Amino acid sequence: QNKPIDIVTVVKITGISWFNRMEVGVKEFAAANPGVTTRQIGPAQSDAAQQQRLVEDLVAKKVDAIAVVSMDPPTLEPVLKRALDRGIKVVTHEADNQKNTLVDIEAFDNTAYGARLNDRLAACMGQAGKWSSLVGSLGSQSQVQWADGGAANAAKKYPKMTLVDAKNESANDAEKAYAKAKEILRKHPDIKGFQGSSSLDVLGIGRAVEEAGLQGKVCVYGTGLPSEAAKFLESGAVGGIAFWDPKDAGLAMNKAAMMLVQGKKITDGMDLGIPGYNKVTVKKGPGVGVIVTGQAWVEVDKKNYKQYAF
Amino acid sequence: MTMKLKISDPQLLFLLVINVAILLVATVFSHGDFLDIYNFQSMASQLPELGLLAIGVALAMISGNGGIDLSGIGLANLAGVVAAAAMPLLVAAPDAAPWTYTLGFIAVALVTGLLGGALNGWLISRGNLTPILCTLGTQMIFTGLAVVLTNGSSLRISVVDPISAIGNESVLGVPIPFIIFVALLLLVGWLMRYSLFGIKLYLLGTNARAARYAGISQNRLRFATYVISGVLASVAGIIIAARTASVKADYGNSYLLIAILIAVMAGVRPQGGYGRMVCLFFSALALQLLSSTFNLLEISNFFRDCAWGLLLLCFLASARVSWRDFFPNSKAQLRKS
Amino acid sequence: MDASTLTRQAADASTDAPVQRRPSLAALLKKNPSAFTLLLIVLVVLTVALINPAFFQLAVLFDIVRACTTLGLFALGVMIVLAAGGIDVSFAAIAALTMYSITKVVMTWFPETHIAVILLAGAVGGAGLGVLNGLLVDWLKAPSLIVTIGTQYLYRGILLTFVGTVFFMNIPHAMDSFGKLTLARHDTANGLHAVLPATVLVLVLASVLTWWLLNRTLMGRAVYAVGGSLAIAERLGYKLRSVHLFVFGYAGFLSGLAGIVHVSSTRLANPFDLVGSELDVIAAVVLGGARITGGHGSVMGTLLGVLLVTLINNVLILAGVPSTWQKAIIGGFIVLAGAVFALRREK
Amino acid sequence: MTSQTTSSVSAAPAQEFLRLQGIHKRFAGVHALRGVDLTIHAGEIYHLLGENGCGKSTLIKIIAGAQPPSEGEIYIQGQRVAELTPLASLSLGIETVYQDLSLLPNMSVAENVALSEQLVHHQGRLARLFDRHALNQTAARALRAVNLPADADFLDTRVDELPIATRQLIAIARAIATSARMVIMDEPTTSLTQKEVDALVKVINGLRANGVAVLFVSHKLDECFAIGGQAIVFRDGEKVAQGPIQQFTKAQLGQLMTGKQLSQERYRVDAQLHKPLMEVRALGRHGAFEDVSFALRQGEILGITGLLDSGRNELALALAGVEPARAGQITLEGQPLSLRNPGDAITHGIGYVPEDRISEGLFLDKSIRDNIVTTILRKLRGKFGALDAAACQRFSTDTVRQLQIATPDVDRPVQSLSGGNQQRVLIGRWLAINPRVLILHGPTVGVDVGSKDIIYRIIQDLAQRGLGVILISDDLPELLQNCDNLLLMKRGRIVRRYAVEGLAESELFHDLVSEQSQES
Ligand SMILES: Nc1ncnc2c1ncn2[C@@H]1O[C@H](COP(=O)(O)OP(=O)(O)OP(=O)(O)O)[C@@H](O)[C@H]1O
Ligand SMILES: Nc1ncnc2c1ncn2[C@@H]1O[C@H](COP(=O)(O)OP(=O)(O)OP(=O)(O)O)[C@@H](O)[C@H]1O
Ligand SMILES: [Mg+2]
Ligand SMILES: [Mg+2]
Repeated sequence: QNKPIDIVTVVKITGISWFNRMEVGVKEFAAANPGVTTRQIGPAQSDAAQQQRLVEDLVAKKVDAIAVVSMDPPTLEPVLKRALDRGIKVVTHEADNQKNTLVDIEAFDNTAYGARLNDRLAACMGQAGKWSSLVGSLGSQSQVQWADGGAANAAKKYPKMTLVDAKNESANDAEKAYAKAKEILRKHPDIKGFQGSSSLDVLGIGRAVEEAGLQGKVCVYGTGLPSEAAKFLESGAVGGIAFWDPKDAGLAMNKAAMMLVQGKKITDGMDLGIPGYNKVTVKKGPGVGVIVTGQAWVEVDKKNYKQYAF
Repeated sequence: MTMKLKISDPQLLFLLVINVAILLVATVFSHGDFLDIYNFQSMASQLPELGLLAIGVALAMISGNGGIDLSGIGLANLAGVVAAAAMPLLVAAPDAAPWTYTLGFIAVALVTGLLGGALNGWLISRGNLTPILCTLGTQMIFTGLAVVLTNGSSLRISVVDPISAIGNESVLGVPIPFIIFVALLLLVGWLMRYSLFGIKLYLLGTNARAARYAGISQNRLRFATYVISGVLASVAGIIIAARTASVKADYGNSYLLIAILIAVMAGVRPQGGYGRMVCLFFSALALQLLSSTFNLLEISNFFRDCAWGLLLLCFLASARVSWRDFFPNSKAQLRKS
Repeated sequence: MDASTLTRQAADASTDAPVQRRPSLAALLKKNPSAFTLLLIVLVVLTVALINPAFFQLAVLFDIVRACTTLGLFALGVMIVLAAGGIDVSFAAIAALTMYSITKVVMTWFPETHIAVILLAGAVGGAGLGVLNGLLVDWLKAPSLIVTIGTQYLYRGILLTFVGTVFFMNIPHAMDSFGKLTLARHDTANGLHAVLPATVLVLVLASVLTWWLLNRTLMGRAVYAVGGSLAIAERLGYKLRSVHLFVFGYAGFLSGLAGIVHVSSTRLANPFDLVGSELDVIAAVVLGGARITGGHGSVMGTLLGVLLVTLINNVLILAGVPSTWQKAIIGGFIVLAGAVFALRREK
Repeated sequence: MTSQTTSSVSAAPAQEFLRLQGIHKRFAGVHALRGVDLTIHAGEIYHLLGENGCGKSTLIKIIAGAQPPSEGEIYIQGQRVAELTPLASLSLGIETVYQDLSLLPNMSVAENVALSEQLVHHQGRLARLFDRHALNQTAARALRAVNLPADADFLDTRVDELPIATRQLIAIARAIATSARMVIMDEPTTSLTQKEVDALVKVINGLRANGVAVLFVSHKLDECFAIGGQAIVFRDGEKVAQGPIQQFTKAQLGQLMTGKQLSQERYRVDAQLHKPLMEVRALGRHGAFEDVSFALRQGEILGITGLLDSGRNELALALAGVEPARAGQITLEGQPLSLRNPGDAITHGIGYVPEDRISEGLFLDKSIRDNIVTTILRKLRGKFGALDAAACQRFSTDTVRQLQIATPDVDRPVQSLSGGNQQRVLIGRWLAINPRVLILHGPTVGVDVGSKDIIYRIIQDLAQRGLGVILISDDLPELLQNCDNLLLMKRGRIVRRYAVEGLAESELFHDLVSEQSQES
């Protein structure tokens, strides 16, 4: 009982702004909860295999709880199963299809999020015209869900919008996103909108749009971080972005992990005491655990992005 | 004679020293936590994927003429994806026929690896393509086809007992993937040392022209080399599929360079003609030990890259400093890349 | 003995052996490996234009030339290393380390630095790391592939462990405006701007400089001599260390420049960028006629190889290839190009 | 070109140019030079004579700065040189034609010949402009001096596109391209024809007249006698004799070099030719050789000779299956053969010992054993298809004993052997297949007298055992000493057939260099 609870958060890739922000939450959690030690680790390359190896080593080390932001949920199943078998508590994030987890924290419903981005795009485009979408990689489950959610939304609600050359891979590289956006602009000079998925997509698309002098004529919406997208929000090349605060997600994951270690349960409608997770919905997941969904998404545009300093 | 050679092999000596050193450091700094049986099992089951790919790279390098196989991980994933996509069509109810499913899965994956390797081999031996260019292209083709088959996302496989056992169970405490790896390593080691194939491959890598004059058929050997490499890749693919219960087009995209790193650190000569499987084993083991040690000691993963780089350079430096006088020829041999 | 017969015989010998002295197409291609690359480029252009006539517009040309810049700078460096009989896979790590460190330093302490100084700093920093490669290759007497795999891990590890991992959206003003500087501007019929950025000039200047170094200086000749045979060059009095330091230093120099150009044109400094593109660059250089075994390679061929690879990467959407198929198609094309190239080597 | 200033020296009493004192060279385990003292005077010709492996090339590499001596002092023009680098050596006017030619295959003829001049002129500093005009001029001059064409086309040709003889001349051209004070030639004549050798002799005499010292290495003693000058004889890394070469007889030199008596006798005695073995009818490959027909009997040694580019190399390659013939027929004991690759030839018991043992024959860093058993791996298979290690060991040890290869054990890399021993390893490899026909292509190129003797005895013994031997060579005494019959090739055709018994070397030589081109 004297031994502190040891919670390790494993992220997709270490060092980038997004997960640095998450680390703020992870550290804050330890500071706020004596008797809990937390830390965050992640692979040096964005490769599901490297993440799998990290988790493997943690299982060997037998920490109390592992909180994972899965690069690719299915690839982690067996190792998480071993973790559970060894009595390690497992919490996941961005993995509503993960079976071997006790609690999966979702900031929101992915399809709804994609649809919501698409609604904003449609409003900007005047609900008509050609649009296209980008994803960081076709292998990224949530990003593909957002793009598909957007496509389904447009197909249902906006008959005058046509999706062209959908789901171009940007390889999580702003330069590639830029090149793809350019090429799409050449092929469809009359394109009206882009929906980005990786947080780097809007940066690349924004630059392409800006360079072509199309600010205000072509609408760009997507996931992004305020600090990163600021330049393009200011210039009008990017109309708006959406995100959820990784810090809060980090807090939520660690909170859930602590509760699991302490033998507590998360119930429907519960308040985790974290913004966006004040009234969570809990439903049964595909496996042994539950999916806890918050309402943590944040939408910003030129006017209000400054409120978020990350 | 064999014993004398073994001890005097500078690469092997260096690798053994490194492995022992890492083990000692890890044990001391982790206050003994490192010496946990589960930890060793965990490392032993992580090693095979990379190890098998590194064998493929090593074989291609040994064959000479700028041989290298960059397509290993691409083919491994493709083999898994093809098997995962094909098996549901062949076996309707995997749970009812777990063994049929598993054996079918393995067979389809192996055949895919065989065909992929044969494509490489054919292009390089008959088509005369530069290996680095050819396997870079086929690596993209393999990964690309896997993307086409899966739309890029990962595909779960039916987790029937036998297949899950391949990835996750142990026999007498030794993880099955490790057993497979060691068995294949021994097999390849045996092939290289005692079989006609291996001996001819070394000769071919040493001097292709002389090999031709001596009636050694380069085309057939090169073809066989890449086929073996392809099959080994598909075994890696099976292990990956079994260990992750899924298949994915771009799993292990960071393995490409690491596999080459393992091979060169094992002393495989990039210009052909030399390379030992024992060294390959210890080279892979050293990287795994280092990596797990760093995770255990909570050292940044970026620093691990630094350490790998330094380790490789130290390896080269050690060969330069202390053994130079005893191996006057190694200088000339090591030179050109 | 009569010397005239000997002359004739020797002359016979010299003309007989390379049988293809006739001015045939085959002979032309044999003498000029880059002609193959050009042929492939023309084929791609024609094919894509056939599928989508929209391909033929100035704007597309601008885009492609622009996309060539960083790749081209890397490729020139790799080519010169290949010509000297080595291989370098650390150039992208060098570029990443220099561009990120310099951006960080400039942002933190000297935000008003002139772009010329920044470019210079990039060049010097890159050259320094390259020279370290050269020293290691020279001192360790090991294949440069192995050495540069080591330094690649080392440089990238240093960057991400000690320098930083978070990318800068706000880059120094000078770099930002350098990235926006345009050489030519073209407005398409439907009101889109297409610009040819000034960063392209860096590639042009680097190409001219590389060509001049290779063809007009003793060092250039020494590079090919060492690439032809290291042992022979050494015994003919070429200083291997100078050549090693030069080729790796020069490759580093170009990488450093490429890093700064990359930051300027993407207008953000991401330490995770660039690394991972090594093999594509090597593929481009080999498609440009350089050989992995050393001693061959030209500036013109390399630029054509870069153009070819960029072209393939940038026309798939125009050609209507669905995104899931793009990787496989690019791979197929590399194999195809490799096969065409292999035909050249056969008699 | 040789300079004007030095030419005046030749009239005066010869000046000392180079002096070596107590030079030792040790490689790991080999003491290659043991205290060599040597003085080289300007305007004098020296012949460095000795068996394979006695240290000739090592000495040359030390003078050229390519390798440092382990011990000893070097004086050039009376000045002690502490560290002689290749560049320093070149700057002092020492030019070398290396045994391996040391040409850069990927560079043009002009660059190979004349780039060194600019390098030396700038003292090796590479940050200098390169002068293509001067390069071409210097190269053209030097090429003309060795009777090679000097047109722009030839200057631009890449060296690896040229035949070996032309390359050897280019290497010589490089050595005389600049105003050298001393020219070293390490076996410069191995692939030259008699005519080219004669031209070279003129060049050497020209050099001497200009006060240049020439150090000449050759295993062909006749050449040395023709050139004249000082003979320096080495044995096992030591200088054992020096003096005007005319004062020695061939036999004396041979004895000095080997320490034993050598015969000049014909090796071929008591030939017993049996039934027909191989028949070649109208064999041809366009552009290489045409309409070649001959028959070989069991126990026969058939020589084939001709100048370079006479098609004898291509014929040899066709018989070995390396570059198959396109027309005609080969029958072995009445069975028609199709030889599409060397494997086919091996299957039918045709062995081929290639000309260039380093690049075409040996696997230098592999063991002697691996080099010997290469062709019979299949036969040495034991359990599970693995190689039977014990059998390999036994077989290769037997071969080493039979062929008197000087090595303590068969595990050593073959590169640790000297030239003559390496050649025997190669012959051993081909004897392993129990050949019915053995083709030997230049089996004694670059091999010293002692090794030659052993190799000739082996050849005789093979014929005695009923093999058909084809000996392709341009060493006329070798052919005359060993063969029963001889074919002379020119321009891809057989122009004359000889029965060797009683054939005079002068007659053969006359036919070889005459313009006659139809079989008579
Ligand atoms: N590169 C090398 N590395 C190590 N040892 C070598 C090397 N070259 C030669 N040796 C050793 O030096 C010994 C001396 O060889 P040497 O050249 O004197 O033989 P040799 O009797 O003169 O041969 P031959 O009769 O053919 O002229 C060899 O037996 C070999 O063991
Ligand atoms: N780099 C080396 N390492 C070890 N031994 C060497 C080396 N180079 C030469 N030797 C050995 O030194 C001795 C002298 O060799 P060297 O090449 O000088 O002989 P050589 O007289 O030129 O013979 P040849 O007539 O065959 O050219 C031989 O035993 C040779 O094997
Ligand atoms: Mg001897
Ligand atoms: Mg010699």
